[in-house]
Amino acid sequence: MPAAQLEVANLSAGYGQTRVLENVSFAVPAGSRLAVLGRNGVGKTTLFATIAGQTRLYNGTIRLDGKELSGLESASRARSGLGYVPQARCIFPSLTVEENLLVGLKDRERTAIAEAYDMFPRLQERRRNFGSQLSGGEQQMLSTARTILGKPTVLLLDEPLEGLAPVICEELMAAFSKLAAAGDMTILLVEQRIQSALDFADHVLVLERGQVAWSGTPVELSADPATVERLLGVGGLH
Amino acid sequence: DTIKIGVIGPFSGPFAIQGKNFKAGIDAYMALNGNKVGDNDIEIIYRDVPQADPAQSKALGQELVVKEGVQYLAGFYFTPDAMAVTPLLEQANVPLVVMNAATSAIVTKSPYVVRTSFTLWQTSAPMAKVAKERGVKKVITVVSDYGPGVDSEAAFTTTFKAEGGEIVDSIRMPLSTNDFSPIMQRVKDSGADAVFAFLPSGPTTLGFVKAYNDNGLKDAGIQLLAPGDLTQESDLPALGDSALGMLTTFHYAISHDSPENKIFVEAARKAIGNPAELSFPSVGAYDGMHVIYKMIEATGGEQDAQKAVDAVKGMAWESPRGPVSIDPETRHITQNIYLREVAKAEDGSYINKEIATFEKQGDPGLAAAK
Amino acid sequence: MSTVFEARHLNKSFGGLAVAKDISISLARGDRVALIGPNGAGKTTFINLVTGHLAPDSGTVMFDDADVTALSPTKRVRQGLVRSFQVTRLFSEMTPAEHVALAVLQRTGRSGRMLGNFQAMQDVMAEVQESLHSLGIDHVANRRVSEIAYGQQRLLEIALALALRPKVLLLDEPAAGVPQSDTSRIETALAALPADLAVLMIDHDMDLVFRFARRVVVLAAGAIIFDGSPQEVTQDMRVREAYLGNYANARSAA
Amino acid sequence: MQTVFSVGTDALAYGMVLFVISIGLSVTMGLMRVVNLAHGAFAMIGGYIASYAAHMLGFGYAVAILLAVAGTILISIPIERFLFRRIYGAPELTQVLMTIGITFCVIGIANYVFGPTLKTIPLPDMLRGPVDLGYRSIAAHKLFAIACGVVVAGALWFLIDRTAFGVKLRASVDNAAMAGSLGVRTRIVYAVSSAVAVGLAAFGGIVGAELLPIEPYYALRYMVTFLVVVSVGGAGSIPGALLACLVLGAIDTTGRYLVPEYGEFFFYLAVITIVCLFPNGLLGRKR
Amino acid sequence: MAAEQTISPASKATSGPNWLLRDLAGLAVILVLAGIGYLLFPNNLALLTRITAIALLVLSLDLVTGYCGIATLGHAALFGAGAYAAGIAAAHFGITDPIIMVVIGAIGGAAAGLLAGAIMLRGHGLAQLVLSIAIVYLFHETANKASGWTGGSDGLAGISPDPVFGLFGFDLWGRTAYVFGIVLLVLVFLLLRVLVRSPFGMLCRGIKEDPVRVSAMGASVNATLLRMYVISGAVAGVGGALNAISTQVVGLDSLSFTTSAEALVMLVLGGTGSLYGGLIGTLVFMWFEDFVSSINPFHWLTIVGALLIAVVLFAPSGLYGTAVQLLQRIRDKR
Ligand SMILES: Nc1ncnc2c1ncn2[C@@H]1O[C@H](COP(=O)(O)OP(=O)(O)OP(=O)(O)O)[C@@H](O)[C@H]1O
Ligand SMILES: Nc1ncnc2c1ncn2[C@@H]1O[C@H](COP(=O)(O)OP(=O)(O)OP(=O)(O)O)[C@@H](O)[C@H]1O
Ligand SMILES: [Mg+2]
Ligand SMILES: [Mg+2]
Repeated sequence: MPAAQLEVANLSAGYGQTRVLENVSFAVPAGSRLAVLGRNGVGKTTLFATIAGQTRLYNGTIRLDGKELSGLESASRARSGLGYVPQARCIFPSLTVEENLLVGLKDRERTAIAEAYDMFPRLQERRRNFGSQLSGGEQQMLSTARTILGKPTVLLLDEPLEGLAPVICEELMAAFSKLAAAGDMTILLVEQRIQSALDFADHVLVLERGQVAWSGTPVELSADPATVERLLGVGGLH
Repeated sequence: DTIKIGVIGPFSGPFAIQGKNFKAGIDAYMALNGNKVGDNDIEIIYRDVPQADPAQSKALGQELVVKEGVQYLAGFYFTPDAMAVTPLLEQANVPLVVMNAATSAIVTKSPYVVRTSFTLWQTSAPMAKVAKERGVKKVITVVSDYGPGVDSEAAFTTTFKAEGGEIVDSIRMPLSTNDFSPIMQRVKDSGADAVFAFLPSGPTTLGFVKAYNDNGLKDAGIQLLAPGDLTQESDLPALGDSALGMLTTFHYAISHDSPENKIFVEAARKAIGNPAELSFPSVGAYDGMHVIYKMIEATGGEQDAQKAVDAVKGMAWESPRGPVSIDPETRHITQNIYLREVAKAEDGSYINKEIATFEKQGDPGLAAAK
Repeated sequence: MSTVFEARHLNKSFGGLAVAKDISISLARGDRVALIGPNGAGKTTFINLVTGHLAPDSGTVMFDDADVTALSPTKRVRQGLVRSFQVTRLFSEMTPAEHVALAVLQRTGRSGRMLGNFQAMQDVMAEVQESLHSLGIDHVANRRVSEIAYGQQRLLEIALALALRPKVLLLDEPAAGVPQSDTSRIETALAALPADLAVLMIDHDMDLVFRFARRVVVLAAGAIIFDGSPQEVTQDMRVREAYLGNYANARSAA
Repeated sequence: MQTVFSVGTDALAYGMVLFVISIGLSVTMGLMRVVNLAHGAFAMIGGYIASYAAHMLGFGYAVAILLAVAGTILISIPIERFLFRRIYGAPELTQVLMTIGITFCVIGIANYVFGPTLKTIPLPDMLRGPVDLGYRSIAAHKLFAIACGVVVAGALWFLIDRTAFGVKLRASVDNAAMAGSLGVRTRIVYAVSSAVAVGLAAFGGIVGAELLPIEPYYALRYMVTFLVVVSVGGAGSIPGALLACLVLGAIDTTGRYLVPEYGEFFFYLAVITIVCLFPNGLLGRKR
Repeated sequence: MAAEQTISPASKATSGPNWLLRDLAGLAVILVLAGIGYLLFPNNLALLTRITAIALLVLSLDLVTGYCGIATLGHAALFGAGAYAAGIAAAHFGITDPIIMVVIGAIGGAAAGLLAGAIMLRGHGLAQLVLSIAIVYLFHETANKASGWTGGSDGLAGISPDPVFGLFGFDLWGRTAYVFGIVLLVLVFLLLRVLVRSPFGMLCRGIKEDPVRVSAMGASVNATLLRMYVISGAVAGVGGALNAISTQVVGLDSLSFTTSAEALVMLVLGGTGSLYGGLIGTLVFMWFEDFVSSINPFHWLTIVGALLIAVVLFAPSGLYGTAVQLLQRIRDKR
């Protein structure tokens, strides 16, 4: 097994007095695709936000390429190669589309913005609009594009398909697969549409009440309808 | 026994310098005359009302009387603050010595009020005579739009008209005016020979005088006349050369040439710390203390407001500002009003140089109100 | 069936961008319509125009045979034209119970009462319980909304709209962010709606759309390019290209 | 006609002075979204340092300005580090409480250290006295203030709208957590912006000292003026603040010329009218 | 450990009699404090009465700021309107019965609230703040100009209220005024407790968080806010009238920006959005100010400033808010 690029050990986190995650551990090898699944409110978003440095970590370690992240502010984590696309999109509403992308560039040349426009031509049409004026799907595109522009080595995607048209979803998943396959990126994905997630991932982690309840490959999960029913509340997978 | 005197004034906030002068005058008096009257120790209790706030003033006055047990109330920079306390006096059996608040009517609110400062009628009316004497025919008045400003305007206008002069225009401007250029433009356009102005002492005077110069009124020979608030000594260093030659009428100048004043100024400067901060409220406080000491003497330290006030009616003495007396009828101070010119002293500092005297002026304001 | 709602020739553009081009849609009582289309096609804008949150450049909105184009959003809601929001708009410091109670009180004309307390009003409490229960969020009824998971907030958003007992219900991506396990709750809730209620739903989850809709309207670049049955829509080449992609193939194959 | 020109000139001058003094607040309030009632306090600190440098240390005007701006920024660093940093992103009212507390402290300290008298900053000969414009004369320092206004407006607009720093600042304000996750070092961005704002406050305090003289109560006395100007313009919009200053300066000046006794009325009625017509400020972006 | 189980129920309990109990407890605390004040500081009653009057202003401010989210730096306009209404009734029309004066004050305040509210609701955010400032200055200028009625900057004197019920006169010691004030405060407080818990109060809280959401529920935002403004005006007016009755003079400061700003500071200090916060903020701020300014009348401002900073640093939700959070945390630990 190749050395883990992202390694999370004994992670506990939450909001103020509310503990949400308890003792979560897992490791992700470079270039792999991990799907994190679980029911509503189990703590998927919290897990990603904690790794990205936006939620309080009570204890545990987060290592990226062997480097401990837990003491660092989120900007330093981003500069170490962590990219985060939050569920809430978090577009900068008073910045234009182009300016939103500029923020994501980190220290890259301005011209690199073209990459984002290649990925989502829709954004180029809207480049002078303010973030607050975008449609829901356009915001989702912008959020993803913005993070990818920073060339992260580990990418956390929290429901990146929400609100996107089916065609775009397909294209986007294909694009992610390509990025991961080329070994440029390790991708962690939270997705409600279980089938899409399983098609994409090479490894699956299922959370239940803030803890890791199941872990294995997509094939194993598909083969285990009881677990799927119990942990994900979904009848069967086609 | 210890006799307590409660002093209410603006000791912090935008008018802190006036409160500081109260304290300097009081300290100076006690330094020169001791803190004992007969067997009684005198204790001063200060309470702060930073800006005109009658409710606060009344609450504090009440506290001073009821809780601290003061026998005398004194101070009061603003008229409404003094007015608010007057209803207490009778029941509390406490005299009130006004050390600054300058609206004529205060003394009528209670028989226990004595005032040792001035009124705007008192300081403004003589200026009309000066104007007349100097051959000014047409005057425009510019005053801040609040009680004292209106008083000052009325005093000047009434007197100047009685002297046969003409008021070409009367401008009242908001207290918060910062930029006086448009006002100066009006003055220019009015065709007046002179402008009579009243603004409360403080930061705005600086802008006013500068605007007067910068807009070329000085060069055009339009005289600037004002009561002395505009050239308060503590503002003079900031005004600098631009104020030179300004004419003001007032009851007191730090530079007043008399032995009493020399002693007072020396003591008061010591009390205030920074000599540049000394200005007119200190003399009101100083004489206020003189009146209170007299009252204590007369009552032998007993609490008897009527007796105390009666004792100082008609009292006359030599104040640092010159000869003064308490008018037995109005209980307001009768004093000389001086015409002064802003000049440079030998040591390079700016002073209000007295150049003429109007002797024994009472308060024309009360008469006018009747 | 009678028409309750009709949008006639709506036009709207932002600067140079036309987001509604001569849109006309009518809904009859009991209609279950899905409005789909590419991102940025103008679906949310259409709802905003209809509800009065945006003013159309031209065109009219008819509701119950009356022209409501000039009415404020509030008045339209009171008549029964209710929407949900694509991005949840909830009161983060209040609890789900309070949310629904507020809607119920508003509907029953009691929201301006200055006496009493909704918790003491039996009927309100009963309805709150019932409504939260039916969407499966009654266990968080008394938590602050800021503390509940996003998916639960989406469900609450729907509960709110339903509590207003609309005649026409406009749902903007009700299932976005709701896990697959819970979309069924939304479907159940929708299925339980009064039969004469007209519902127009926007969503990108095609499984949901096809289970729900009896009619599909497709919007692209501000104009209606298709209005017909779910069966027909998967066959329409333009729709497949602009929107459905492989989904249509998968579906036709199935 | 001449009067119109004349009043117009006064209006322009007054508006520009207002602009120079309050623009720093537009940066903190509009861009950093901190309702900074302590803006006047920093302007005042700048004024005091300049006055001290000129009177006591005998420096020239230009040097005094530089010293004062640098000195004020220096003083503001610990304030930013330990106090302001705690209120970035906090509710507005909390910011009001904190910044008013700072203002009270600064007033108290200034009163204690410098005494309650007015302080002046001696102008160089070049800026002293009137300049003849042909149809009237105007104080030279007002012309100077106008020039400063134009330069500051241009420089700020460039910094905020055209540089990467400006984008990062606006992003951090919109959503600090997200900006951080995109690699923006928000703390540094905030610290730098705050220094810029404080520096501008100090600069404005000095340049405007002829009109708004330096004294301990300065910090509160003109707070309302600053607030009004910035908000009417649309907080965070440099052209908006400029426009607001010019418009309000014009209204104030004509009001005081035509009906001085109702000057205040005129001014605040105008403010109400403008705000009702432009609820987000003259050039404010809708949020 | 399971996430769901570790979360305690929100402080807003659904069970019925709980709030009644808490209100009674709150009432008891106020009365006990008032009693202690009377017994312990019999010589400071004037100050305590003043605190009571300002507390009414702060409560009224809390209604619009804490419950509706309208930040205003001009709320003293309503307070002053009440004070002048009561004062003018007494000084010019000879209406000197204190209870009638309070009613007139409330009406005056409500009218001012209607006017101010109608203007305020035209703006949002900062612009709204500026509107409030403009309003208070307009009120101030109007009172200054109408000096025939208001006494202008000299203040409106000549207010001499009759004894309450013809029995209890307003004297030097201020006992009557104090008791009168406390009774008013308690009455208003109870009414407001009912108000903020009512459906109307809940609607206002909703508007504070998202007016668009509220209007999408079919409620009219502006009408609701305007009603609240009128109520708030009446409360502030009662405070103003109390001030006029107890000090027997009304000054321009009662409708000044400074008073407005101080009221806001007191509210935030105590904690917005709960009536207790308003009361605590007023008490602490005014008592502290009086305390330090009598110790050092010259340099007390610095200390008050330091207090405000300290509160933001150590009690960011205001004194009451932070205390509640602390209690909650302790309860959670158990
Ligand atoms: N700001 C917060 N304060 C307190 N508790 C919170 C907060 N945000 C989330 N929680 C709680 O944390 C738990 C996990 O939430 P999280 O958003 O991580 O779930 P999730 O798995 O991403 O759900 P979803 O599928 O709905 O997005 C939930 O029970 C939620 O109530
Ligand atoms: N206020 C505005 N100013 C300018 N453009 C706007 C404004 N509001 C929306 N738009 C643009 O109008 C277009 C239509 O937006 P709308 O939100 O209606 O799309 P949508 O069909 O709902 O898309 P999605 O499925 O992504 O939610 C988008 O391209 C959007 O950027
Ligand atoms: Mg989530
Ligand atoms: Mg949409």
